[in-house]
Amino acid sequence: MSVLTYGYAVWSPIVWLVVLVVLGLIVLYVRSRGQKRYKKGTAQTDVFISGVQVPPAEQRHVPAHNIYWGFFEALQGFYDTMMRPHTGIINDYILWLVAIVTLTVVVLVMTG
Amino acid sequence: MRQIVAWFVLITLVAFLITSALLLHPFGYPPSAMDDYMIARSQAETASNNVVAAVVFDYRGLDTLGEATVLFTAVTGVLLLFRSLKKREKKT
Amino acid sequence: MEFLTVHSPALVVAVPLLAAFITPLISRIGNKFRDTVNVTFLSFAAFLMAVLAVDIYTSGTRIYTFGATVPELAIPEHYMVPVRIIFQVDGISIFMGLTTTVVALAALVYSLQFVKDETGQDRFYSLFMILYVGMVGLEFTGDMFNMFVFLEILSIAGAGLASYRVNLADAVEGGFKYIVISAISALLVLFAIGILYGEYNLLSIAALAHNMQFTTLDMIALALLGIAFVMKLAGVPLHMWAPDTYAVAPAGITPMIYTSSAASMYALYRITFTLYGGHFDTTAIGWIVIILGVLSMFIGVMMAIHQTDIKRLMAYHAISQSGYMLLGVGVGLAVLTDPVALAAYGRDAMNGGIFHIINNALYKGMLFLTAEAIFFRIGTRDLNRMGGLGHNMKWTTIFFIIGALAISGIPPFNGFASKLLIYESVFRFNPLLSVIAMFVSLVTLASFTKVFYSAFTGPEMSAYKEVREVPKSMLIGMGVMAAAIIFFSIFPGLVVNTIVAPATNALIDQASYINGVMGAVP
Amino acid sequence: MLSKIVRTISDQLILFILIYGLYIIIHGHVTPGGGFQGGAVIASGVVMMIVAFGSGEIKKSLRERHLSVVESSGALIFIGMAFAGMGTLFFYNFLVGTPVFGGIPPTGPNPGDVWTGGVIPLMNFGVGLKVSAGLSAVILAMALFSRGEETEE
Amino acid sequence: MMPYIPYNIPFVAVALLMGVSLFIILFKRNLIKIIMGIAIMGAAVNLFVVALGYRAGGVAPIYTSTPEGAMVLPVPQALILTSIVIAVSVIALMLTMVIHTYRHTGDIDAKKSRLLKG
Repeated sequence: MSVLTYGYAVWSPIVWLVVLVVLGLIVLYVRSRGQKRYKKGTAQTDVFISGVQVPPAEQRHVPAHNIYWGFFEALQGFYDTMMRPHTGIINDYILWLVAIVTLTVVVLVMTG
Repeated sequence: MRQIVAWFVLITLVAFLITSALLLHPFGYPPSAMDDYMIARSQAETASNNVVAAVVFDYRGLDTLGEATVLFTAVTGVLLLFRSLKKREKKT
Repeated sequence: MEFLTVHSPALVVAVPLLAAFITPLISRIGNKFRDTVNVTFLSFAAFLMAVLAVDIYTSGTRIYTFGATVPELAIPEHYMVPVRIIFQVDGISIFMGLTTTVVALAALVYSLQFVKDETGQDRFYSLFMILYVGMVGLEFTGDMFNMFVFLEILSIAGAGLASYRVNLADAVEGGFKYIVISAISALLVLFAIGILYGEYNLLSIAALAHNMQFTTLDMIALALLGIAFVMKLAGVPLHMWAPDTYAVAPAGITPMIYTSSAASMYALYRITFTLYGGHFDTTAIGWIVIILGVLSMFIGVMMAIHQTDIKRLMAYHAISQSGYMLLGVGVGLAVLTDPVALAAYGRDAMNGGIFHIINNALYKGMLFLTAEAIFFRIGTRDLNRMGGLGHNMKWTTIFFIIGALAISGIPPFNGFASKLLIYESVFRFNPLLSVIAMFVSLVTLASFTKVFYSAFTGPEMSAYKEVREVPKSMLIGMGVMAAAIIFFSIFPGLVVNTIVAPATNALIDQASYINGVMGAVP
Repeated sequence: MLSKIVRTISDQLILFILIYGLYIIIHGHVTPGGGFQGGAVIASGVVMMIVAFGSGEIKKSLRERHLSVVESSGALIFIGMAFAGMGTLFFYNFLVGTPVFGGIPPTGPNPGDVWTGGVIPLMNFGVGLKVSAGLSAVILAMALFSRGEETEE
Repeated sequence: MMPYIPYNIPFVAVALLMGVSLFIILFKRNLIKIIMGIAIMGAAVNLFVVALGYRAGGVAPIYTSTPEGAMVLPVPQALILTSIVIAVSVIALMLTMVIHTYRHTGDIDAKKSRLLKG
């Protein structure tokens, strides 16, 4: 009942959850065998950027437009071409609608 | 650029619409499988001399209910958009 | 009970309409009374929907002829064509109806406290009920012109609600764009209906499909109908209105407007499968739908990851998720006339696409609700000015995590189940499409990681120190959807076999839909 | 607020406009017309009054709140007629043959009789109430808003 | 009996009206003009539907003291009655939103009064 069977395979979330739990237990076990000399609140846990003055926590939060900066830099041309149709003018929306309608009419009348 | 595309699309679509207009049944001689029933039976079934009224309120009554709902919706929407926002302004 | 079972198709539409009509009358009595009445009426409509669903899954398609003497009497005695308006409720219709009802209940409960301090509440609730009526009617009707009327109803109600916050300029602009594109696409639909009427002098979908000749006129009508509905469901490149409207609509309305796009998608499937199915080679239409779906997936998600307005980002994700549904069902449409391929993978692809509709309505609706919860508390949709909200809005954070994992197709959530069906079956059809779908899922996860990081994680911002958790009814509204998502995640097999497979069969099996009405005719 | 002549004439004319609209509504099932058309005629009369007297004057006697209440009542009459048919089916014309508007006209051309039509005259009445109130409310709200006043909650 | 009208002139007129309305909607940036274009398009569609129902030499489908003879089809008239009221409602709501847009941005140009893009 929980198993989703289709043409060529089977998907069972219960099995997945069981495997997940087992893996979690293994990870916990490995972690418990870890280094014991680690202590919170000491210099061990401070941020260290090669001696540079570390800003307070609030400035360390990266704002959204800086996330994936390299991705957007690499795809600059793509996004320039993407932004050109997104003018936000209602006439352009209607132009797209009419253009696609015309295209579909041509295609269907030719093929059908 | 936009102008050229728009003109091209416009002319093509209108051309296809005119084609469809020419392909339709000759004006004045429509097929009438469904309407003949209403013209013939409306007086007996709905007791109404006005066949259009019979269609509007009996045969296709749900359309009229939807139409009344559309009008109700539009009036409600207009009054909603013209409402006074005093309560909110006092709040903030 | 018998009475309710017989009349449930009509009552599901009529009861919320009654609530919408009496709301202006009872608003004098008090807000609490009005809220109670509205919730009661919608719950009663949901109960009727459940009754109807049970009846349909046990005893097949239901036909309700308005104004006749017997519900099944679609065609008058001694006559050959239907003359009255018909509600023809089969598997896909009731599937969409259940989706709509779940979303509407959650959204209404959520809205109770969201609009508590606003003016114009009674009109808000009237329009809410009318929006629900429009969706359900569009999904149940078996009559072309009636479909147009309900399309207009949901468009006007949605536009009026989208610009509910008239004190914000962008809200008015979003509503205006929505109603303009709705009006124009509805007029195109009416033009196509006129062409069909002039050709066959019929309006019932089943009768039209029975007499369909596939002439050039029919092709023109099909293009007008199909693309108008694609506009309404915001498929690229006709998607530009969606971010504008979804982003400005108040909470509880954005999921409803999104579900109305899903209803338009149902209308598109009804047109392509039932009205134009049968002996006609649907490969061209199928490929058009597939191309639209792939474009919607890719461009939608690439635009989404670029946004910094949280609701615009989610709106672009809504577009890209619609692409999955179009892709899955488009594959089924392309192989509709090839029984071998249909049995091999077409049916599974359609199962995936249709299963994705309800999954997406649930988790996308919940994500919209969480975004509105943030807006409700901190008064901005700009991700750049958010941060550290997880400290104070724990439940909202949990709901957001569930929704984000589900929409990115992370096992074991329901998004993964439907996407798995789509991947594997589409791979058999054309591997490239499947690869694109997986890439889109990856970018979806990336963009929701961005939202989660910039909104919820990080240190507690000094500006948002006193931000509290949202009120209880909003939490309940989100919790309903979260519970549904978890249920769907744990029991995908049950859901697919119970409600999705009948929907797929209803779409594929055109003959039974026609015989439901034209059965008596030789 | 237009000149005294206009106000006097429209004051006299509104009566005939209302009567004409009512006539169209009540004879909707016998002659051309019906609820929507008659309601539009009545609303046009209200528009004439607004133009002649100014929305401020009209506001004293006619409030959007009351208009929307009237509109809801009209819609309720309409949908109530539809519900009343549920003894058989939704929207069933259950009054045909009964003493109330139940007379069945002879088939073919005939002089016509108001006392026919079943539920159609009642639905016409409800729709006429609804349309007249609704359109008047829209016009009044627009006129008031363009004068800088907002409709009361 | 009326003579046969060649080339379906009314339907061609409908197509041309659609072209006019689409021209207005595509090329005019003024929001009010866009609404006018939508109104013209609605009129075109209504004309189309009602012209579909015309029967040559037919009389109005009302039996009250009407002459004998064929009647025009009643259903298209009912349909356009519905669609006219729908058009009125849509236009009322659109005009309301344009009024609010003007209040907010001081402009009714689709390009200058635009806030949402990208």
